[in-house]
Amino acid sequence: MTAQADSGDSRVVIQTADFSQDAVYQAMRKKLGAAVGAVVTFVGLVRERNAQAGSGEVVDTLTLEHYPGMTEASIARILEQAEARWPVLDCHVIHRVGTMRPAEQIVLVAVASAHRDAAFAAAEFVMDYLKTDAVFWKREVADGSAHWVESTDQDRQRADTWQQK
Amino acid sequence: MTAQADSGDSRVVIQTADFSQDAVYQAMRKKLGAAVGAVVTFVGLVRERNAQAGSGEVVDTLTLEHYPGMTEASIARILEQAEARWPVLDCHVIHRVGTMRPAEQIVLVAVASAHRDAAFAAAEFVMDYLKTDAVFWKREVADGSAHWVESTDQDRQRADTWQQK
Amino acid sequence: MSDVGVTVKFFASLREVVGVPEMQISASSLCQLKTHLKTQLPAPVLSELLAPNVRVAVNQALIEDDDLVLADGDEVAFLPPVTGG
Amino acid sequence: MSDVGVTVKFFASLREVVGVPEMQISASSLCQLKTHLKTQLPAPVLSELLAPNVRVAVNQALIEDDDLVLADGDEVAFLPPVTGG
Repeated sequence: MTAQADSGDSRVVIQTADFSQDAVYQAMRKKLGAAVGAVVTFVGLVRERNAQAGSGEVVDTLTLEHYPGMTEASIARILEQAEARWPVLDCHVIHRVGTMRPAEQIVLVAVASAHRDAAFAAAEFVMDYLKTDAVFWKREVADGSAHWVESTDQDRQRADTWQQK
Repeated sequence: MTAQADSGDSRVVIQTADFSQDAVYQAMRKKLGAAVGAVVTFVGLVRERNAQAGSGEVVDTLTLEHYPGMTEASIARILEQAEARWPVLDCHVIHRVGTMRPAEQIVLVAVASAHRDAAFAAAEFVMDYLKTDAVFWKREVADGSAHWVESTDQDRQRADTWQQK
Repeated sequence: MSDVGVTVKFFASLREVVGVPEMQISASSLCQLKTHLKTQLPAPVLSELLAPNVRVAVNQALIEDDDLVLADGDEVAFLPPVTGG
Repeated sequence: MSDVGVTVKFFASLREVVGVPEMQISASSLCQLKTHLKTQLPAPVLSELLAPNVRVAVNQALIEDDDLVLADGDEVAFLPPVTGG
């Protein structure tokens, strides 16, 4: 399943397939031309040793599940908040679902702006809220036993910090 | 001229040629495998309307000059400071010199870490200090007249802020 | 019995404990729907389904009001704590 | 006259005002080198070259001490304010 967001926001893509961060970066450059001064891309990948797994445990798979429609809308809202706060020229999120193994790409956040400060801040803001507000669930299998991964207290603190800045 | 850093730090490359941010990203992934959880890349590009140019002025060219050896060492020092401060798995800077036109890429900063907070912070730290401490000079030609671009008060404030965090 | 038929969806850990991804239920309000589930599901499942950290969405919008009136064809979802990225 | 020959480099805006990227000068200290430049360059050029925001590097290391002794073959560079990124 590879579908454009049901939210109607073409900047949000949920797909099972792997993605090319460079394709998104190059498309942004092409679209924005000489208006863009800074592009930040963030890629999150599956680590073999997840902090939430027990010490010494090795992650076999990470499976992401979503709620088609509601998930895209939850991400679109995060992008809208970032755009309301910083002068963003363009932003994109590609988020994979399905089963992934260590070293595979999970998520891409790409933000273009005239200036570096806005691009960095908006990209980090989006990532922080993806952790706490985006409608996904993660099932990790480590050393053969499965558990559901939840956002951490630290994740919630990082997201909350943006409300105080 | 495309040369590895004379500082002996292979993570710092100064070149006249354009670069592929994806090549650096993929090389990091290949090197780090399942240890890496987060990669941030930043690309700075030549804007047609530089904030330092007069309003309405259009940038024709931006020419970067460096001091071979000293420039690479100045960037290597910035990377070492970032590594001393955050758990960085790998980091790279490619900085172009010579004459560039609007929409061209100037600089790449790429940082890999286990976690997103370190990757974001280190990449932004490196960019902020490239503005103030890296040994480059920039000559901008806008509407046919040339001037030397200097780092701004805001650049210095942003760099100073890291000393207070 | 109500004539209002709604689809109830269970995600992630809740799908595992309930045992099915969705079911069809007749209920004209969220409150009535929960009452209905209480007659159908065993206590350990209910305690997970109605835990404080489980949120309910009606037609993909989060709803806090148990008195919400449901319409025929509505989609009600039980969402355990989310995390992306 | 000293026997110590050093290469003096001028970068960016300083290269433009001096008119050449580098010159060979005999001087056994930074202070002597600056004195020597004062006899060779016109006042407007000197005021830019010796401005407070111009830094001096000897063999690519920034130097604040004017009394620094120079060795034969040393490279002295005049650096206007830098900016990268």
